[in-house]
Amino acid sequence: MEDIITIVRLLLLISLVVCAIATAFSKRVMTALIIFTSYSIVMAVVWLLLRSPDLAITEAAVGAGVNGVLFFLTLRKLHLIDKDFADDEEGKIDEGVNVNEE
Amino acid sequence: MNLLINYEEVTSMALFAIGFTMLVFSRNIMKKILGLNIVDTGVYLFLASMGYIEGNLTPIVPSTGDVNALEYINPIPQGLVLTGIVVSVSFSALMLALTVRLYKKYRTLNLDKIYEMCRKEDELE
Amino acid sequence: MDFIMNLPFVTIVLSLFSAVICFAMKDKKARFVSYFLLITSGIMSALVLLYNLNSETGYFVYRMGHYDAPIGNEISAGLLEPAFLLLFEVVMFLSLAGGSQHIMQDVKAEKHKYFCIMVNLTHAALAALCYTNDIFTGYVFIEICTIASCSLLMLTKRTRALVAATRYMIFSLIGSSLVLVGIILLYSITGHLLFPQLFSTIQGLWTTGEYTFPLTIALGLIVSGLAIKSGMFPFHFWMPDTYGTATPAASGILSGVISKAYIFLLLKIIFRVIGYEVFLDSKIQYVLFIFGICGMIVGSVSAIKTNNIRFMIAYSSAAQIGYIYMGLGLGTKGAIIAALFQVVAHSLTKPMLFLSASGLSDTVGGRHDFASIRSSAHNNKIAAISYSAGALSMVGIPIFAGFIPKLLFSTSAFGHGIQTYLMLIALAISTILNVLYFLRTLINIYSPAKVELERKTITFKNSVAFSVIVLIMSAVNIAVGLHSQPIISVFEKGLELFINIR
Amino acid sequence: MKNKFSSLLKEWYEGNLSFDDRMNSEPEKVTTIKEESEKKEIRIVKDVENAEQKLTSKGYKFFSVIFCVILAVVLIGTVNFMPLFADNNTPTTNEVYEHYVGEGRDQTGAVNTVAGMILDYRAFDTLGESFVLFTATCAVLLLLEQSKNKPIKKRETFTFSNDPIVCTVVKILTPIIIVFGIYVLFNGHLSPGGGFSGGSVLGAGFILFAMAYGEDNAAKIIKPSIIRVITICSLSFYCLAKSYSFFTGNEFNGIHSIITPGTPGNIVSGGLILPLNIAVGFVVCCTMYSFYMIFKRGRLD
Repeated sequence: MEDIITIVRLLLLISLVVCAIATAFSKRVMTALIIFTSYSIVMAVVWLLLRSPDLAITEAAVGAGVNGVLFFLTLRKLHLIDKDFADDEEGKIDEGVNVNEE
Repeated sequence: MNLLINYEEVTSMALFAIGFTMLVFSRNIMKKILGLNIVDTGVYLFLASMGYIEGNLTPIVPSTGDVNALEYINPIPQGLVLTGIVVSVSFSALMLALTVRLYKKYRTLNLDKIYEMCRKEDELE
Repeated sequence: MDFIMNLPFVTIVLSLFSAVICFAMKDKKARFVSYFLLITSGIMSALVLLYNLNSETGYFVYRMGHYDAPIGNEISAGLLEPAFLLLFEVVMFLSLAGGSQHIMQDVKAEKHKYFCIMVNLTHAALAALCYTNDIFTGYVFIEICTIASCSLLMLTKRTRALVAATRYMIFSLIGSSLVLVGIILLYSITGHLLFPQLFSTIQGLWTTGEYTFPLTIALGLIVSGLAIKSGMFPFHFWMPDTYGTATPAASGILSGVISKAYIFLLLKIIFRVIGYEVFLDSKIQYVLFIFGICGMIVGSVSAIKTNNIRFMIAYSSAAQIGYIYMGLGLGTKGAIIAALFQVVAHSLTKPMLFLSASGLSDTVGGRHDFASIRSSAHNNKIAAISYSAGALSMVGIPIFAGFIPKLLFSTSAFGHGIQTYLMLIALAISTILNVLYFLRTLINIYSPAKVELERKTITFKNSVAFSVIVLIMSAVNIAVGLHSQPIISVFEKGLELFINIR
Repeated sequence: MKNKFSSLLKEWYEGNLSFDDRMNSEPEKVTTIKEESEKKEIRIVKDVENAEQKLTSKGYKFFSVIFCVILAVVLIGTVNFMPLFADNNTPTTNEVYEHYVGEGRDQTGAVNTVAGMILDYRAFDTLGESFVLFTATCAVLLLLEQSKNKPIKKRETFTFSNDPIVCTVVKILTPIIIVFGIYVLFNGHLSPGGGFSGGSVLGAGFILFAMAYGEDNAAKIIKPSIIRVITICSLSFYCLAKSYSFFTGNEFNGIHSIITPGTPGNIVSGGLILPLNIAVGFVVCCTMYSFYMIFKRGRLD
């Protein structure tokens, strides 16, 4: 039983690192976000295995829930959902939506 | 070799390194924010694994009778991490709000391009 | 008189509470609350300082909760803590009152309330950073300070300020994540979070040689994190953007108070957590020394290169912070007192320079480049006077506050082998460069105009608050320059307390 | 030579000398942009710039990988010298930990020692932490809040309420999540959870609710004025309660706290911990919900 838990823990930790590297190297914004959300869920499980249920609840609600929602809302607001990190629109300064100096 | 036993800490430090590199070297604001979150979770994983003691219980003691402290894991890192998680959310919310405003003006998420445009604006003034 | 021992905690909680109250209020009342808060907490810090000067130990610890040190949380006040908090409060009040007209112009009308909230929160964070006796509490309030100061910058109407805020935010985040990981390394090798227990454990570990490597790494991480946040040389790129685009009151607060608060926290950590001997043993001081000297030179050269008066003042900030780190890096008590005095002189002078530079550029319609600002002194005489005072103080002319730290630095430099020569040469070069670029602006603003511009004359009657505050600041500067001895003796006593009392 | 130097100096102090070469060339480009023939040139220049950018981005990647590896090696090297994982003899297993677990229940009245620690022994940190949330809310508000008179743009009013799958799942889940959040919040001193966890679960529940039923309907129930009032009241209560306990904690003030820990294990026990948990939970919940609302519509309602 102990061995199984150790193996599970190692697998979770490896998947954490893999998720982090995948977030760093993913081309699309949306992909990066989805990978990051799964990273948070894995983190919640890791915290459960570290006997910290408080952290698991908080991480599941905050890291995977609220944080992800905020990221998606931002992307949706900027109409960036299906865009790559690379192709930004070329430097046109859009005066119309400039909230600041209205 | 402590490294083979401390694999939790090794993972957390690797996460810290990856996240920190994203935070410092990525030119995209979104990736910077993701990097910030990874840094924070890496550090918290380090802290939480410091308090873990093999075979001990979650620090919720029975409501009556004597308590043997050595049967439970350390509650201090958990408390610190609990407060820390909420901070990282507020930071990422703030950075996202900044991103929205910047994108509305400059139409790009690339910080280099934004700085470049800013420099041009300064000269035109 | 024991009641005074409650005042540090009252200061912190009161400013947090007033931020909440401001959230429920209208603009005018919120502004009133901010001023009221700064004045009352200034009085409280002065009372704490007087109490400690007259008490036997000169030092007290206040429990935050019902339990003693390793179990509960505490705050402590010696001599340096209330003294620096008082300085910060005075500077904040002056720059807020002096820049009130600019705040009206630069910040959107419906967002004035948020400016007051952020000022209150910044003040709370500063008070907590000064008084804290717990390293994790320090981290939490660093975070509050970061968000609040960044918000002060974001409130400026121009979108340019948002870019500056993003840059500042990213640098601050890098800094605070380094500080966090350093704190956590310290916790995991000592098992304590409070300063006295951390200190004794670290001394024990250092003498037995256990965990030396993690300890050095943790110290390095904390020092580099706080150095990034306060703008030490290789990380000073956010400075011109940040200070140059914010509204003058905000740039005064950012440059004069917030970066200094991080430096003060660093000093506190060095003396009360790491320990003076361990710090000197760990050789990190040499890194600080080298980077401090580089910062002095590079900051001045960048200031010479730029054509914008506010960017020039901001770059000169980078140079002045180099002086402070050079003092910390030399590591002798005399040099550290010089660095402390440099903190005082700089935070009194920089807000004044920012305010008066904006007063000068108001006469030509808010332009900041040298070609247009030429001859603006004739249209705003008061701003020109205070700008001259500030510039002379930065250069280091006697009777101004900026002279004293340079004197102290050069007297403390002797007797350290190669460091003496490095320090003296750096001081000489940096002073010459300072003279170059400040004299240039002084000559520029007084010489006759070349470009035809629409000019506006600003007299005393046009801008009473601005003129009065700017004159008060010049007077304070000269007063500190003339009566430096009491301040130095307080610093000496406070430093002794920092080293000796646990 | 001398003349040249002095004229250079004069240029400099009048502020006409620029040290950045690119700065000088920039305005010319803007003026000639209309002419057809020069457009090509600009395009070529742009291509060169793009190539440079690609090179710098490759450089960035290279540097970042090297930096990452060095940082990781140094930090993992640090781990090599750290105490052992899961060992019961680490430096953190000291008298503080023993006190928190061993005496915590009798001193604070909280069975969950984490709650007792963050809300009683180290309450000052938690006070700061909830103010971090408040500061962040204010900062997001000042960045994204739009004036009330302005109508919400149509393209920003997307909802999920047309999607049957999302809607049905959320309608089933929301009450469960909210009840769970309330349970976690109110049992913070008895079971895992507490203010931060319960508050964030509650906040997530409300966000789901707003998503499924549309923000207009959600705003009718959770009014912005209510959010403001709850935030202000909770934070003020937190400040006042903690001021009381800090003030009475020092003997020289001569006042002793009248708050008793109560019977550990009861729902009403733990002195100030239950009300503080509720206050923190409300603050966290309001913050999460208002983050969502501000990001979605630019205001709290």
